[in-house]
This record gives sequence, C-alpha cells and structure tokens, in this order.
Amino acid sequence: MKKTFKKVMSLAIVAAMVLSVAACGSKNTNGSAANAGAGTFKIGGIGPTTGGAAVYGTAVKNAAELAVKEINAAGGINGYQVELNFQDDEADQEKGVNAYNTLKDWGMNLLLGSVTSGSCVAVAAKTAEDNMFQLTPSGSAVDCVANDNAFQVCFTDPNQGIAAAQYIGQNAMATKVAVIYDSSDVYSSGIYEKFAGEAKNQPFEIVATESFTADNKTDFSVQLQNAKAAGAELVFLPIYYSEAALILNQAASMEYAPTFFGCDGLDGILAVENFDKSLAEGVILLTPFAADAKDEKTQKFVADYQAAYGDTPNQFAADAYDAIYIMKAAIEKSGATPADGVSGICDKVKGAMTEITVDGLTGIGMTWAATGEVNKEPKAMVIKDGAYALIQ
Amino acid sequence: MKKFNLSKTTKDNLWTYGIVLVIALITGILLLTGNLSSLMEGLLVPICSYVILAVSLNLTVGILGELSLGHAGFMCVGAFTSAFFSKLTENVITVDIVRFILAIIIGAAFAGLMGILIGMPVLRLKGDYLAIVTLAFGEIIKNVINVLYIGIDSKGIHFSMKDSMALGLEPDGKIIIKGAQGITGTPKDSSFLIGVILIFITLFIVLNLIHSRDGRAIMAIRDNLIAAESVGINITKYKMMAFSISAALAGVAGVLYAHNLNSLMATPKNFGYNMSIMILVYVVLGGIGNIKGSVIAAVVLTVLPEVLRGMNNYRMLIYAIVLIVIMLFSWSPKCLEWREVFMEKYIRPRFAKKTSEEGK
Amino acid sequence: MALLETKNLSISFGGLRAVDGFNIKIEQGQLYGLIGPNGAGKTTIFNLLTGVYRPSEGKIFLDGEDITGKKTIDINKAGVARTFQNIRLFKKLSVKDNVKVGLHNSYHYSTLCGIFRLPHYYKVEAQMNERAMELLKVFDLDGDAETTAENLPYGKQRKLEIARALATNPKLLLLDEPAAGMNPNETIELMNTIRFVRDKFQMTILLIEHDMKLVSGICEELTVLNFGKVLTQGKTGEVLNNPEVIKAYLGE
Amino acid sequence: MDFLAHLINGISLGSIYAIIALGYTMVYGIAKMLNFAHGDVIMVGGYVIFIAVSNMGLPPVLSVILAMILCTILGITIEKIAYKPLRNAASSLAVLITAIGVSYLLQNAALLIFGSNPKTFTSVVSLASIKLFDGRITISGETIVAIISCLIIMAGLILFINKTKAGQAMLAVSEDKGAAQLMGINVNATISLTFAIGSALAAVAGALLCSAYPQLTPYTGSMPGIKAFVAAVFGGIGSIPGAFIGGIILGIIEILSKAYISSKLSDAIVFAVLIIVLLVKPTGILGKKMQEKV
Repeated sequence: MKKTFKKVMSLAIVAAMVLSVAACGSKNTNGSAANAGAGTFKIGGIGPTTGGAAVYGTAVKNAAELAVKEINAAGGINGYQVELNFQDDEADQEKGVNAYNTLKDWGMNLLLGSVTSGSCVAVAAKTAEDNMFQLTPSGSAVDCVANDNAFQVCFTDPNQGIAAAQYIGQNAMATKVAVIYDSSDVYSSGIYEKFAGEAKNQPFEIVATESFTADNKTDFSVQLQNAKAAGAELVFLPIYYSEAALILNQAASMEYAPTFFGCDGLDGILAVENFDKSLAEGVILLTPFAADAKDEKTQKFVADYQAAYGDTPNQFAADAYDAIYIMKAAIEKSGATPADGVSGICDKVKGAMTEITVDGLTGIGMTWAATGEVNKEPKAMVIKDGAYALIQ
Repeated sequence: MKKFNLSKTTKDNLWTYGIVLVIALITGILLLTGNLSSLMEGLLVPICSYVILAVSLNLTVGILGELSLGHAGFMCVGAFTSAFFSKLTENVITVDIVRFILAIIIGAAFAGLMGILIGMPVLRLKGDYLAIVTLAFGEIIKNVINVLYIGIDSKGIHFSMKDSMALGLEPDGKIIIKGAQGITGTPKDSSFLIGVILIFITLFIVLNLIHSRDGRAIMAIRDNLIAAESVGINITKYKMMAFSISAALAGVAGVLYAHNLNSLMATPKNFGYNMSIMILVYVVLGGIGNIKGSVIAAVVLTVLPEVLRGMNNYRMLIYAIVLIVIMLFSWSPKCLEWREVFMEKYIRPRFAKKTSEEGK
Repeated sequence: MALLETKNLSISFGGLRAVDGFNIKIEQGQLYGLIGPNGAGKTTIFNLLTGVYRPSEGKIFLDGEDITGKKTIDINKAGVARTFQNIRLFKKLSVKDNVKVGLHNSYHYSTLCGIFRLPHYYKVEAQMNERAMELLKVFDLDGDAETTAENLPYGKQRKLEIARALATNPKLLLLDEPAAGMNPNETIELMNTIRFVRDKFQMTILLIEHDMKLVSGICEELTVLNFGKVLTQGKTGEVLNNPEVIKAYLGE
Repeated sequence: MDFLAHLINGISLGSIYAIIALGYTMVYGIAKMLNFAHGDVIMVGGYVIFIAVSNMGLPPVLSVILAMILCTILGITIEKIAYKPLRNAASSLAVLITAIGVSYLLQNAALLIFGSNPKTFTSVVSLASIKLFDGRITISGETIVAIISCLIIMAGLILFINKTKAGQAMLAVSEDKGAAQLMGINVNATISLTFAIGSALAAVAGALLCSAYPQLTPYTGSMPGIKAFVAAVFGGIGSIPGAFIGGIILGIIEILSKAYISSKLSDAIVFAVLIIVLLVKPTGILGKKMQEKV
C-alpha cells in the first residue's frame, strides 16, 4: 500500500509539473496577444540583484526605473508609455538566458542589459537569434556587441585599457607602474591585457603584475607589498570600487602611497557607506561620470536617485540612466512604434543608433558605430578633498 | 496477470524511465506545438544537464555512500574540454551531430580520467574529510581553468598560464581559452532531444550498474566496508569505479551545459563549490540513493527559482525558506511520523476504497 | 597437514601484548572452539587470521600456504571467511543480494556486460540466484530472500551472516559469537545448523563463543585464551574440566 | 626582510581564519555537523556592530557585546528551528543541506535589509600598530587583538570543556549522544549551549574580520567561512588548538604562495596543501586518529 501511495505521489508531482509548464505556455500566448494591442514600449532589463555582484545590478535597475518614470511623466516615447521589467541573473550566464526568456514571455520589445559581461555575451547570442534590440549599460567585453543588434553605453575593455596606458604615458605620470587586477573577472582581465599590450609603446614600465580572484579578495597585502618592493610610483587598478576600497585601506595601513589610477569601475568608491574619503585622496580615474559633477543634469539625477533609493548612484546607475534615454532618442529618430514587433523595432532602432548624438550623464555628444561601440571622451578625474574634480 | 509479475527492482526502474519519458513527451509536444513559454523552452537543456548531474552524484553519494562536494569540478572539466574541442574542430567537422557526439565522448573521458586521478589518492579518506578534499579539488580545477590561456595558430597549439600575450601567437592565430573570459562562441549543439537522450543513457548506465554484480559490490562497500572486505570485495577498485563513472557522467552534463550557452566561464557560481552543493541538494532532497527522486528534485529545484521570479527581490529569500521547509518536511523523523499518521487517517482509506472498487 | 596452523602469533597495541605466542592446529573438517574471558584476545585473533591486523610476530598457514601479512581480500580468496561479533550485514541490500555479494568472486561478468545487459549477464545472474537460494535454504532464509537485511529479526541476521560467509566458498569458517543474543531454542537450532554446514560442505569451523552449552555441545576441540596467552588446549571435555580454566572463568 | 613582512601578513590573515575556525570546530566537535551557515552568522555580527557603532554611536566594546548577544539568540533560534528536528534524521546529510538553506536565507535577508552596497566598517580596535625596522614591517593592532583573542578564547574553551559540568556534558555528548542521554545529560540543552557559544564566537570573529578587512556586504562571511572550515579541517576538526594552528598555517601558506608562486593560483595552492596534509595525516594536524573497531 505504501509503495502504491508513493507512486501516486510521484505521478501527482509529474502532473503538477506538466500543468505548470502548460500554464506558463498559455501565459505566453496571452502575453503577446495583449502586447500587440497595447500602446506601450516594454523594456526588459537584466542584471544581478542578488549574489556577490548585486550592487551593480541593483544600481542599473534603480536608475533605469528612474529614467522610465521621468520619460512617462513627460509623455513617453513617441507618445507611447514605457514599461520596465527588470530580471535578476545572479551575474551568471545561464540565469541571464533564463531572465531573457522570462522577459520575452512578458512581451519585451527592447532589452537593457546584461549588466555583467559574462551574462551579456550569453544573452547577446539569444538577442541575435531573435533580432531583439540590445543595449548594455555596462557589459564591456568586446563580445557583448559582436552582433549588429547590440550596442554599448560603456567603453569596451580594450578601449579603456589602451586609453589608460596612453593617458599615463602622455602625461608622464610615472615610469614604474604596477597593476593589480582580478584575474577571475572578465572586465578586469580584459582591461589589463590591453593595458599591458599598449604599455609596450609607452614611456613607462610595468614592474609588477599582481592579481587576485573572486574567492580571494579580502587580503591584498602581498600584492601591495610586491608593488611597493618593485618601486612602483603608480598602481593601475582596472577593478571595481569595492575591492579598490579595501586596497586603498590596506595600502594606507602599510604606508604605501603611490598614485592609484583606475577606470570606470572605480567610480562609486566615494559612495561606499562610511568609507574614509581621505584614503582616496589623489586617486585618478578615467571615467565618463562623476556623481558630484557640477552640471545640472548630473546634480538632478543624483538628487532624484538619492530621494528615491537613499543611495548615491554609481557609474552603473549613470550608464543605465543614459541607456534608457539613448533608447528613447533612437526610437524617436526611427519612428518605431510598439506595433512594429520585436524584429521591426530592432531593424529601425539599430539603424537610428548610428545617426543619433546623445548628451548624457556619461558623455557629451555620444555617437555609435555600427559595430555597437560607443564613441565618447573619457574624462580624467582626480579625487580631491573627498570629491571628484576634473583634470584639465 | 502472472506474466506481468516483474521483480520489484525492474518495476522500480520502469517507473523511473516512465516518469522521464512522460515528462519528456509532454514537454516535447508542448514545445513542438509552440505552447511552451520561452522561459521554459530555455530551461529545457539546463534541466537536462542538472538531472544528469543529480543522477551521477547520486551514484557517489547514494550508492557508494561517500560525500563529494566537488562534483561541479568534473562538470567543469567536461564543459571546457568539450567546448575546446568543438571550437577547434568547428570548421573541420561540419556535421554538427558528429562533432557533438565526439565532444560528449571527449568531455566524458576527460572528466572520468580526472575522477580516476582524484579518486586514487582521496578515496581512502572518509566522511567529512573526503568531502572537504573533493571540495578542494573542485576549487583547484576552477582556479586553474581561470588562469589558462590556450591559443592556436599555424604553428600549433600554444599554452600559457600568464596572459594571452604570453601565448606569442602569430597574427593569424586565435585564442580559444582566454583565462577568466573562458571560451566564447561555442557552437550551440545542445538540444532538448539530445538532452533527453543523454538522460536516458545516464539512467540506463546508473540503474543497470546498480543492479549488477559490480553495483552490489559498490553498495556492499557503502553498507559495511569491513564486511565487504571480508567477503573478498576489492574496495579500491569498486570505489574508483563508482567515482569515475559518476565523474564521467558529470562531464557529460558539462558538455550539454557548455554547448547550450554562447559563453563559457568558470565562475564561482557555475563551477564553484556552490554548484557542487546545489547538486548535492538535489540528491538529498530527492532521497539519497533514490534515482527517481534525484530526477524529480533536479527538475523542481531548477524550475522553482524561475517560477518565483514574480516575487522580485524576495525571490531568493523565499527559495531559501522553501528549501529549509522541504528539508524539514521530508527528513525530520517527527514530520515523517506525522505524515504517516495523516495518511493513515485521511488519504489511504479513500485511496484503498477507490482501488478496491476498481478491482471489482 | 593441518588446515590452519599458526606459529607464535603475536600482536601488540602500544606496548600491550594483546596476543602473545598463539599456536593452534586445526584439522580439515574439525569444529574447533576458541573460548576465554572478555578481553582475552579472541576477536583479535580472528582479526589477525583475516588480515584486519598484521601480526607483529609469528606465521599463519592455511592448508600449508603462508598467508601471514596478506590483505583481507586475498585471505578471503585463499579460503577464510568470517562472521562478526557485532553483526555486519549489508543493511540496505536484500537478503538474497547479501549472499550474492558473497558469491562475487565465484561468478564473473564484465562491467560493460552488466551495464549493457548482454545475454551472459542474464545467464550468470540466474546461476547466482540459484546458488544464493540454495544457501539461503540451508539456513531456512529462502522465504525472506527479498526482505531488506536490516529488517530481519536478530537471529536470522546471524544466520544470514553465516550464509554470506559460506557463499565465498571458504575452506575455513570463522564464527565470532554466533549465538550471542539468541534464546535457548534459537541456540539449539543454530547448533544443528552449524553441524549441518560442517557435514554438508565438509567445512572446517573455528568459533568463538561464550555459551558453554553450545561449546560443549558441538566443539570437538577447544583452545582457552586468557590475557592473550593460551591457557590450555585439547579435547573439549578435558579442557572444560581443567581447574585452571574454571579458575580463569569464575575467578578465585 | 620581504619574507618577514609576508610572514607577518600571513599570521595576520591566519589569526582571522583561526578565530572563525574556533567557532566552526566547536560546533562540529560537539554537534557533529558542518554548520555552513557559520560564516553568515559572522556577517550578521558584522552588520550588528556596524549599525551599533555607525548609526547608534555605541562604543565599540559595547557593540561587540551587543552583537554577541544577538548572534547567540540567532544561533539558538536557527538550531531550534532548522537543525534540531533533523538531529535524528536517517542521514546526516539532511542537516547539512538545511544549513545551506539557512546560509542562503541569512544572505538574502541581509541583502533585503541592508542592500547590496558595500559598507566600510569602522574598526573596533583602537590599538595602534607596531612598526619594526624603521616602519618597513607593520603589525596592525587588529592582528595583535586577533591573536590575543584567539589565545584567550582557546584557553577559555579548553578550561570550560574540561573544568565545568556543562563542558563535561559537551564532551560526553560529542562521544555518544545516546549514552550521554542515559547518563542523565540533557542532550538538547547541551547542543543548544554549543550553538550559543559558537554563535557568540562568530560575533567576535565578525568584529575582527571586518576590522581587519573593513568591508561589509551580505556575502562577507561566506568565503572566509569556507576558508576557516578548511583551516579547521587542516588542524584536525574538533580539536580546539588544531583550529588555531590550522588557521595560522593556512594564512601563512596563502600569503606565501601568493608572494612567491602565483597570486592567481594561491587558492589552488592552499587547497593542494590541504589535500597533501590530509593524505599524509587523514584527520588533520592535531586530529585524533579514529580506528573503527572490528
């Protein structure tokens, strides 16, 4: 009797599973039917809102919501309201694809994402299949925009690496340079490679190449010790700000004070709650955005963001905020409407992307090449008196 | 009726195959008629690879009775070796299915080989110590792959553990494994059909192994090592056999995983101890040693977080709570007792009545 | 030539001489008893004979072959099988499968043959089933063949252990307190079974036992062990009447 | 000179591992379970101190005590709700999986409550660092406090276990729960007490971990937790001095392999050394040799 019961139970589970699958299936058809009639642009977002990289995805999610709210209040895009649905991918490729499929079921027209490079590359293969317009705020690997339907808001890794090496060389900031990068991270190792390649053409020498991994990023004493022992006057940090904050802290405690030089990932360091800003004094970063820039646009964004989410926005938030406005500009330029369908919108919008010029938080006069890469000037910022200041 | 009086184990096996077949068929019909949501469609191949992982780990944990926390490491080996092969031969072997079958064989072989290499020294450890050593091996595999650079040019294959410049490739060369950036652009050869076929092969191997001479020896070791030795069972041989078959099958799951996504990277999330633990969760939740249970648990737990997407920020929190509650419900002696009483009182009488009526 | 012979067998654990100069000679077909107070070193001798421990000194000969220092599984293959004081069954396996594990080295087919279910698999499995059922019948366990071993009553578990040991086709069977925990009726039944096994399989049996009724009932010769040393050896009747043995057992 | 600096850095890191490992080994030794949520209790301790110091303005010592109290309550609650019902489950793996569930739960709850943004932790240690050889080698105050705390906790635990009735009860429970019960020992209360002590230690570990590496996220505890678990196994899990030695050695190996072999492969090297140690000495450096009685 007991055995039979077990079998009935397992059959019941199977039935339940099949039913749930079927239920999801029917939801899909309803969804697309409803979508055809509705007059809204449905923008999907993908990024990590849980897991170790949650800080980046959450910023993108918040800023995109903020931009969508503003646009809707101002009458939408081409008169259509905008809906945003942001899905968690835990910074994982597989979950990224799951998130993308969830959004497709929801009836997404355009995609904002993914936030992290790994997930972005996996999702890009899917958007290419569906001819879905994709704009990643922060997926910086070259492969993110390998297909012609995908565009970037941030710089690509090679661009950042080369730009950083050239900047250091041209301004003769140092002759001995050390690098500390995250060898388990796509973004970080991508920049490092190009930086090291370009460094050969520049009048400085890389005297120490140090790395760490995602599993081993609390103690940087060895890396700093080696940089110090090699006599590096400048330490290049192509990493994210949360690890950089720890590095600065540990460098200070061992009384090592070279110039620290970073890329856009370093932005946000001043926003770390309770961070001793004096530690970041003199840090230089090549970034298109600074949360306390004096222009009106940035100030309004920062104020609104703080009011809505109680946090200071970082680079990722600014990229995402721009991304929504870039989509708006491209849609308006192309005259696409939700009725064009996914592929129709994509064809129109990707054509328009190469024609528009956008002034955003992260750059003035941003334009796009058909390759998907953005064309904008990085600004060199220095942290001075606990605030970012533009280096002229 | 006499003719259908199959032995208990055969019946049990048929149930296992039957459940998989029914799910696969229904899903397949939904898929072909276009009634499956994109999410579910996208989940099919990952579900297949998790089912294979769960069944293969059950061979180590449930049948051999040793705790392994490094199963994702074998999956990782299978994924990378096969993806490397596919990238390398993408333009040489143009028939996708032939290349994929070769890739599966290569992935399984390398993972199995790794299982043997790791099993040889560590299988004499016991319990939690074995668990920690397998965890360590899984982390080592992930760590090493993360610093591996392999490229190819007209002069052959180049290899480095420093960075891609150190490969010294000719201008015509291409980098296949690029450290943390892994392998990009693996051909998408996995499909639901192949996944289901691989599940059946896995079930076939594991179930038939269990109910053979070798399987009995393996379970004898699990139940009582000293007694098994005393009746002349070669402990090392059978431990190795179970462990390496388990590793090879995990490698197959890795092949399926790698050929489903465009980018393959060894992150802590997909090939770290977190994944190994996740596979263990499937096994324990489905019932240790219960192959059918592993299949169902893997499916349910892969779908669950996706179904919970409607919960937004509370998704993973609810997932964690559900996990704890299911564990308490299915393992706590008190709960089991209570369930038994409950069924005895309410469910079983009705059920018994129904079947007896049908019997008439 | 004796079937089992040990010469000066000794082992020490951290300075304690658990077995000291143990000599024994058991002839083919004998039913031999090893008795002694708790802690005398009886089970240790079994562990030495089956290769669980390596002796620090001395030699063990089975049928003239030196098996000293061999591994447990090789000693089993050479022809020594045993049961355990604290029952060690394959708890989650069926009664029949327990015996079939015992038959492991007598019947062969390859792993691949097992996985792909080649005809050879069915043939060998059928032979194994037949042999297993034969053995189970001897112990009146054939009705429980499909029962999970841990669900057997205690007495039957002891019997199953003997059946499993016999399945390995040994020359020498070592029984470690086979009657422990049995009631008098079960013990009598067990005595008959042991005698039956000896007669049917021409088995040589060495057993450890505390139950004097069993020992005096079936053992032909005895060795009495005290503090790791042989106290006395000989015919059962003589040994049991030896005043030294009585002293060792009852204290002074 | 460089070597000495690396060595001291290794000891600093090791002292943090050691203090976490003490809690791990304590719970494992008595309750015989791998408490995968231990690292996350450390994280909770960190957040409690962060809020107490930064938002409520409490003095550091008081904050740590507050964290110890709250973590103790948390630990006992987890044990009662999630672990105790499974103590007599058919497989010991059941409770391991539940512990993983608890770990996810704590991480995600912290994510919802405190957000994903990292927070910089204000050190609770006010001891100045010691400078040697003209400042070329620095021993931070956190390191000194961590090592002293380790020694005090270690001595305290050993005294507690060997000299008090409750400690003896713990020993008895760790040897054989059933027998302990028959001897009139309240097994449930004893295991609860173990978790209480383990969790209080986690709070102290949280304070020192976050002081030495001043950053706090919902995932702060998980990797150090795993490393400390490795350290505990290294030293012989269940052995209190073993946890201390294991932690220090692990820290030194990690730093030296980063310094002299490869910073990319340091994790692999640490784990490889662990494997070698276990193969040579299967129960860790100070672990008791266990032989199954035949």
